[in-house]
Amino acid sequence: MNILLATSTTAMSGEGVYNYGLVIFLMMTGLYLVLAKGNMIKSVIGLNIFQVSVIMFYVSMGRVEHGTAPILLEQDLPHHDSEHGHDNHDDSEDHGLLQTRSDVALASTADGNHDADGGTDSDVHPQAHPEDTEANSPSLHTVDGRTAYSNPLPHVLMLTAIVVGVATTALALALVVRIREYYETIEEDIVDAIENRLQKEEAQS
Amino acid sequence: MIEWSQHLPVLQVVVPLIVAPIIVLFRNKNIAWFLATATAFFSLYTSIELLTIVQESGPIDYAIGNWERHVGIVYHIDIANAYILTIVSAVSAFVFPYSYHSIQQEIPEYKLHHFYAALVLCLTGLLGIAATGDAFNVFVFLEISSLSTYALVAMGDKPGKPPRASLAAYRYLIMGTIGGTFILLGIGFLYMMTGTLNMAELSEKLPALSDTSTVRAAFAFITVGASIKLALFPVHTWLPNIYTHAPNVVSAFLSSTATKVSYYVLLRAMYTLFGAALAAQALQLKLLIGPMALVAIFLGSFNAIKQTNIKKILAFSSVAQIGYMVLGLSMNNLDGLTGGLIHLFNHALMKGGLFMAVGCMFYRYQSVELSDLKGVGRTMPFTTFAFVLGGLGLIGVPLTAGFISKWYLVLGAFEADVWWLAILILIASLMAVMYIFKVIETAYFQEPNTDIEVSEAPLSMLVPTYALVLASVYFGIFTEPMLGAAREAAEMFLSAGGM
Amino acid sequence: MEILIPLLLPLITAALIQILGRFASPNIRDGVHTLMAVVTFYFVIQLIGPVMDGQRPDFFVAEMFPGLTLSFKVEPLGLVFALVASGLWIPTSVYAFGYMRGHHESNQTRFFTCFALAIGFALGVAFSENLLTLFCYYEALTFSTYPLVTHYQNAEARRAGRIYMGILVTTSVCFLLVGIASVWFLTGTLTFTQGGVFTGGEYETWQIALLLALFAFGTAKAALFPFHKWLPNAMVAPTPVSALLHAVAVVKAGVFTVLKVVIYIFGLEFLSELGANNWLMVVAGFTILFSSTVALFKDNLKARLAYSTISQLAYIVLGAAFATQTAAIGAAMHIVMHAVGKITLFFCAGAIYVGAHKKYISQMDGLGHKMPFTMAAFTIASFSIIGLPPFGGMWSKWFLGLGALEGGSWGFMSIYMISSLLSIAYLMPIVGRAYFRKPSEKDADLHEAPWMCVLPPCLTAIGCVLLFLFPEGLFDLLNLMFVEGGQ
Amino acid sequence: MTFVSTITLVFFVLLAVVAVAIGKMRSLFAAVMLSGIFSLLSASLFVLMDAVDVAFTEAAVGAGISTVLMLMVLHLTSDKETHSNEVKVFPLLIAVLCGAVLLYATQDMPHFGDPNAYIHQSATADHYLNQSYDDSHIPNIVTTVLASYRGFDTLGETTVVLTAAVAVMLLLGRPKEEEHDLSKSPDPIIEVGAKMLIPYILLFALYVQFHGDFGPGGGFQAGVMFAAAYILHALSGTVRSAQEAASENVVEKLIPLGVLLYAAVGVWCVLKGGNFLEYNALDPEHPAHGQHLGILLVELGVGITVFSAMLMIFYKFALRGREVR
Repeated sequence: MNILLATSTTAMSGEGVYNYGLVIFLMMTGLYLVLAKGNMIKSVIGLNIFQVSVIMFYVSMGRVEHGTAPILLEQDLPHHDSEHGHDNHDDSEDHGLLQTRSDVALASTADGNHDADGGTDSDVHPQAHPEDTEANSPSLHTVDGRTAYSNPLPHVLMLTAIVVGVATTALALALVVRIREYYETIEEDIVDAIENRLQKEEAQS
Repeated sequence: MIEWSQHLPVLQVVVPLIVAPIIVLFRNKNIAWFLATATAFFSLYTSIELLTIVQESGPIDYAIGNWERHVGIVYHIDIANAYILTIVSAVSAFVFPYSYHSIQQEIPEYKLHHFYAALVLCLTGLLGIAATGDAFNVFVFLEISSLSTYALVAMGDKPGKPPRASLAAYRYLIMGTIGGTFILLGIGFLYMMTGTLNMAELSEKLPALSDTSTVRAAFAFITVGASIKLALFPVHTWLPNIYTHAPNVVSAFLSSTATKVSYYVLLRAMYTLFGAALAAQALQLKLLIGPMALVAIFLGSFNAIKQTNIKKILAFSSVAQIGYMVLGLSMNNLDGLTGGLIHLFNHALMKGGLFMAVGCMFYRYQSVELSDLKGVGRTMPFTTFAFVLGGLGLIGVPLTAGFISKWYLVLGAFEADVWWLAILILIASLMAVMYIFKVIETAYFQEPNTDIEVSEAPLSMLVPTYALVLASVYFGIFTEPMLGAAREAAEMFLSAGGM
Repeated sequence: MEILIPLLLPLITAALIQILGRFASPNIRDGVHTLMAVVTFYFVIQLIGPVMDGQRPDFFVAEMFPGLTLSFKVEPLGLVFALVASGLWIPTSVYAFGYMRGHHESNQTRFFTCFALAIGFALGVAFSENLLTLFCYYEALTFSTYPLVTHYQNAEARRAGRIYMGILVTTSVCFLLVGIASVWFLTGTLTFTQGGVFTGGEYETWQIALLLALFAFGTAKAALFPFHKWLPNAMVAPTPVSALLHAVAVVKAGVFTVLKVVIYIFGLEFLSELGANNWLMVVAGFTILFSSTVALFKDNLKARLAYSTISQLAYIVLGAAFATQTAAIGAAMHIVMHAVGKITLFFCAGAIYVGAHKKYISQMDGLGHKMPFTMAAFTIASFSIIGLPPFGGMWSKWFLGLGALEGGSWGFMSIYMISSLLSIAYLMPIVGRAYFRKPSEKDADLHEAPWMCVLPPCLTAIGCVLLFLFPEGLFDLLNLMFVEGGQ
Repeated sequence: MTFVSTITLVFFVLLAVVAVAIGKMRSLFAAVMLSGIFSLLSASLFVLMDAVDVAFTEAAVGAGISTVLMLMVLHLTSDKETHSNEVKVFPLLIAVLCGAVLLYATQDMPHFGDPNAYIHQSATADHYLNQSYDDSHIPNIVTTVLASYRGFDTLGETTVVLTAAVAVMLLLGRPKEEEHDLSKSPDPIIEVGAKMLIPYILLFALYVQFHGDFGPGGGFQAGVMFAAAYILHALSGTVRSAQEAASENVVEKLIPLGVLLYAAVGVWCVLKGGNFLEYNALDPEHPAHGQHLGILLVELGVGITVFSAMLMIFYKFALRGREVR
């Protein structure tokens, strides 16, 4: 598989897109289960799988290699040193596409500083304190001595998506219950057959 | 002290959002009805106010939480949003008062307040989609409106009869969720490539990324997702059953609001997000959906002619009318797009009025089968006349709103240099003559069933019906307010992509 | 403003009829109807003075599209049509009461309401300032007459209604509207302009010919072959409808539209220079001969009159097709002459039906003795239609003939002549039967229809004579067609 | 390939296997159970990908609530799928087409975990990572983004929950006298076991509700856990017994109250002269305190609505019973 081969690119540019490939497989499975239109419960499960794989896709995109959950660690709170993410753009120099984006990031960070703490030390070297890093297994969560947090936004979005998912599931199941109460089946094709028969009868009468 | 008018954009959405839980809290059908109606009128007031402000002094930005646009969610109201908001709230302002008698007959009393809560939630969702300037926020409100729609539709089940409304709702839920998830996926792709969810920022950043496969795929997913919600051929299959089996109020409400908002989403995607970025692909796509729209028009009209259930006739007619709207979009010129946009409004008035008239018939006959409605023109002259007026609009008779849309679509076809398209559009409106006259002939040319005594529908139903139907005539003559907005919106989409 | 009164009065009448129909006796309802007809006619007459003085009263209602308005303007041709429609409304309203009551028709209120509406819309067509307004009223006229055609609400009426709507709406939507949109697209204006709107542009002959075809066939109310079938079918309607609408208002709205478009949209000179009008002459000529011939073989009196109407309408279209001033004046005059003549014939046909319950010509032996007034009126009107002096029909045929020589050829002149002969052939036998054959035994106790059915045809028959004697006013008015009117 | 990504891969393979198995499974009970497992596996995967909040929620909702609901529906109907498992061409075609587009989309995607990806470099991410603590003094960035930056989304999300509850009440609601309790007479062992668990769940839920500022959790997760405690109570006893603890009337009132609390905070901000949901306005002297207060309140609102809505949905399913036709 091509996608898997992409893994061999440099560590800094991530681990390829292989897990998107896997997400895609899950999505396809889910979509097939929904559309195959067999048993209604299975369709709902398929819908769930489909939605969860989209959630997985979002979460994947939010991940940063060697990163940690987006909950600020003690050493990153302002009373230690607040500005860690600043020279992110240094890393991106080998990545032509991103140049503009980093600049934007830099500019807006600078703006942000003025608003917030006024003269916070934006030039302080973002070195993590040794004792903290030890505690938080540096090999996993730090890049160039700074804590790498995964992006919180996809997580937030997906919290919403999960809620939407369970709401949809509940509704779908409620409808299934109503359908079952009359047709006494939850197989789509049997329901269709009953419907055809009923409609023929109605047309005759 | 507080400048409320400054908060209008968010009030537009938040007021119904607050009213819905209050309705649940009160658990009283009359209070529920009153609150819902009052909300609808407040929405109408807000949207008209917004429309005037936007027309006079340009787009309004409202930062919720007062965060910058890349941090928080920003409401961006421009002429297109305001226009759609006006359509949605105007229709609700007519449908909600109408619902009082109509729905009491159709669903048990202890569910009424929940019904109104769901109705107001649906309104909230639709308004939210139309007002927001944040891509993900669209998805959230899309789901609010969708979920409430599923429940509202399922309320059309008749006790002891097959739960066809539930079945239709279930199938719509499956399709709608796939559509919604596609949109979510598309938004995800866009976010992945740009790092932002703000539509204005997206439209600034996307042009530079237009040749990436991810952005193109995002375009595809959002278009397909919006098309499912819009019920564009060939993903229209859910619509006829939904409109047929839903309670009459719900059919009237959905047919004139939900598809309009989906159309707006499609427009935003095609013009604002991808307009400049993917001009070429967008053009190709427009070429692709053009034929689909045509097929929708003819297939919908043809199926409408075949039906014997008035609601189904109207439902298939909706498929066709959606085709007109999309056809206008696919022409990609000012007249065509204006035609598509103004048809949103006109169709909302006409189809809303028609479904309400049918609701009046149902109120007395307990059926919408043509065979049961013989001679309804004599037993319910006012209702039937309202139907005729609305039907004339659907056909596109001059001096009704429908004519305005057709006129622009025909001009759009000329402008796009496809004169035969103009002819096809007009031939299709003849098919509308056929299905409308099918109803008219049954209503007037067949002897009423003498064994049931039937009188006119109550005034509380007739007045809103006539208000909508007459509005469709009024706006066929004094077109300026809405046509001006539609034209401005079309110009905006075509020039700057809209942000 | 003065233009608005006659436009609104019929609509107000319709509303009054609805109200009175519910809350007052039929006598009051019908009395008000006639009164309103008279008042409307009065206000239309009031417009003659200003127009003769070179004024062109106008009124603006609304701007439907940017640069495209719903507005009205009185000009000579429209005024003539309006005079015909509103003038003949008076006798027809009287006649209709007699007829409808004589038949104990149901739904009279609806009938009269739609009737008044139709007149109002016909006036709208007459006074339209631009093609868009005209189209709106043209369609409104179609829809308001549908309930009249299908008045009996039986299977036959439904069938006729389908054909009526089918042909009129299809053509107007598929051809007329496309034509109008094309004109707008090509020239950016739809206003009726002296000399046409195409001046200054470069157009191919075939383009203009095609456009003319869209208009000529699009106005199926003009009943040009092959879109004439609706007219005979519409005869299932009660006779007053046939009389006023399908001999006067509706069909004349059709030919009026063709005439107006030829004169004020294409422009006579523009058309004749390009030669884009030639094909229309052929089609109109063919329609004349064809329908006259068909009329010969119709035994049903109303059907025969219907086919006669088709051929007479084609006279007018042919006159327009010549694209000369003389022919145009002739065509406009024929609108008046034929209207007065044909309405008389229909009145008589209806009176015969009411009085004698006869529909077929073969049953009408000796009717002239039993129904002397009716048949006298019928005879006079027949002569007028044929074009004999001293009746009005002569003048219009005269001008049409001159126009044919001017703009067409001897060939088309001869079509007029042959057709006149044919009209003798299909009208005179009726007169002949009525006077020169003995009534059958069964008809011994036949007598005239009620006075309300007999008086109107007599009046209109007198009108035929008066129009022969005093044509100058009409002629003067029509001459102003080609004069730029100032305020 | 790092250790983490290897494990990730393994999880993905497991997920794929489970997904396919669900498709193949004839027994619906097994399929539902597998779908619960699918959710649990994905929750673990989310943890691996540093999305702890998402993982928490997915575990509670996907593996918990959804599964319970599905089991209840299964209880009402047969648990065998009757139709055959033959592959259907058209759905397959659509799925493959969709997959193809998705694969195409991956071509230009930033790589998985790439810290230079657009989203990590954007001004948005930058603000969230570097400014959020200054804005609200809350270390859990997810909480700040959820409740403040994108608070309006969350208001919408809460409304979605309200909508679902209203919808289910509409769909399955019945007059009191026609409701049938689905549950059987309780098994004493389960009953006792479950009852012992409930206090701890409640306690933990409380912790999650108010600890969302510092660790994973928040109103949503807490709400689900509260509901789970009651649902456990109902499952181990009878629904009626659970209703004694949380009566339907009260629960129905709580659903809108949560949303209203949330919206009221927004309106309060307006009254204080700010924009809608601008918590800074709550305490103009110390904007961060205002933020903190606002976030606390809206999280509470979310918690209330989610708890009561989930419980109500459960009640409605449970009381629908088998209808005698």
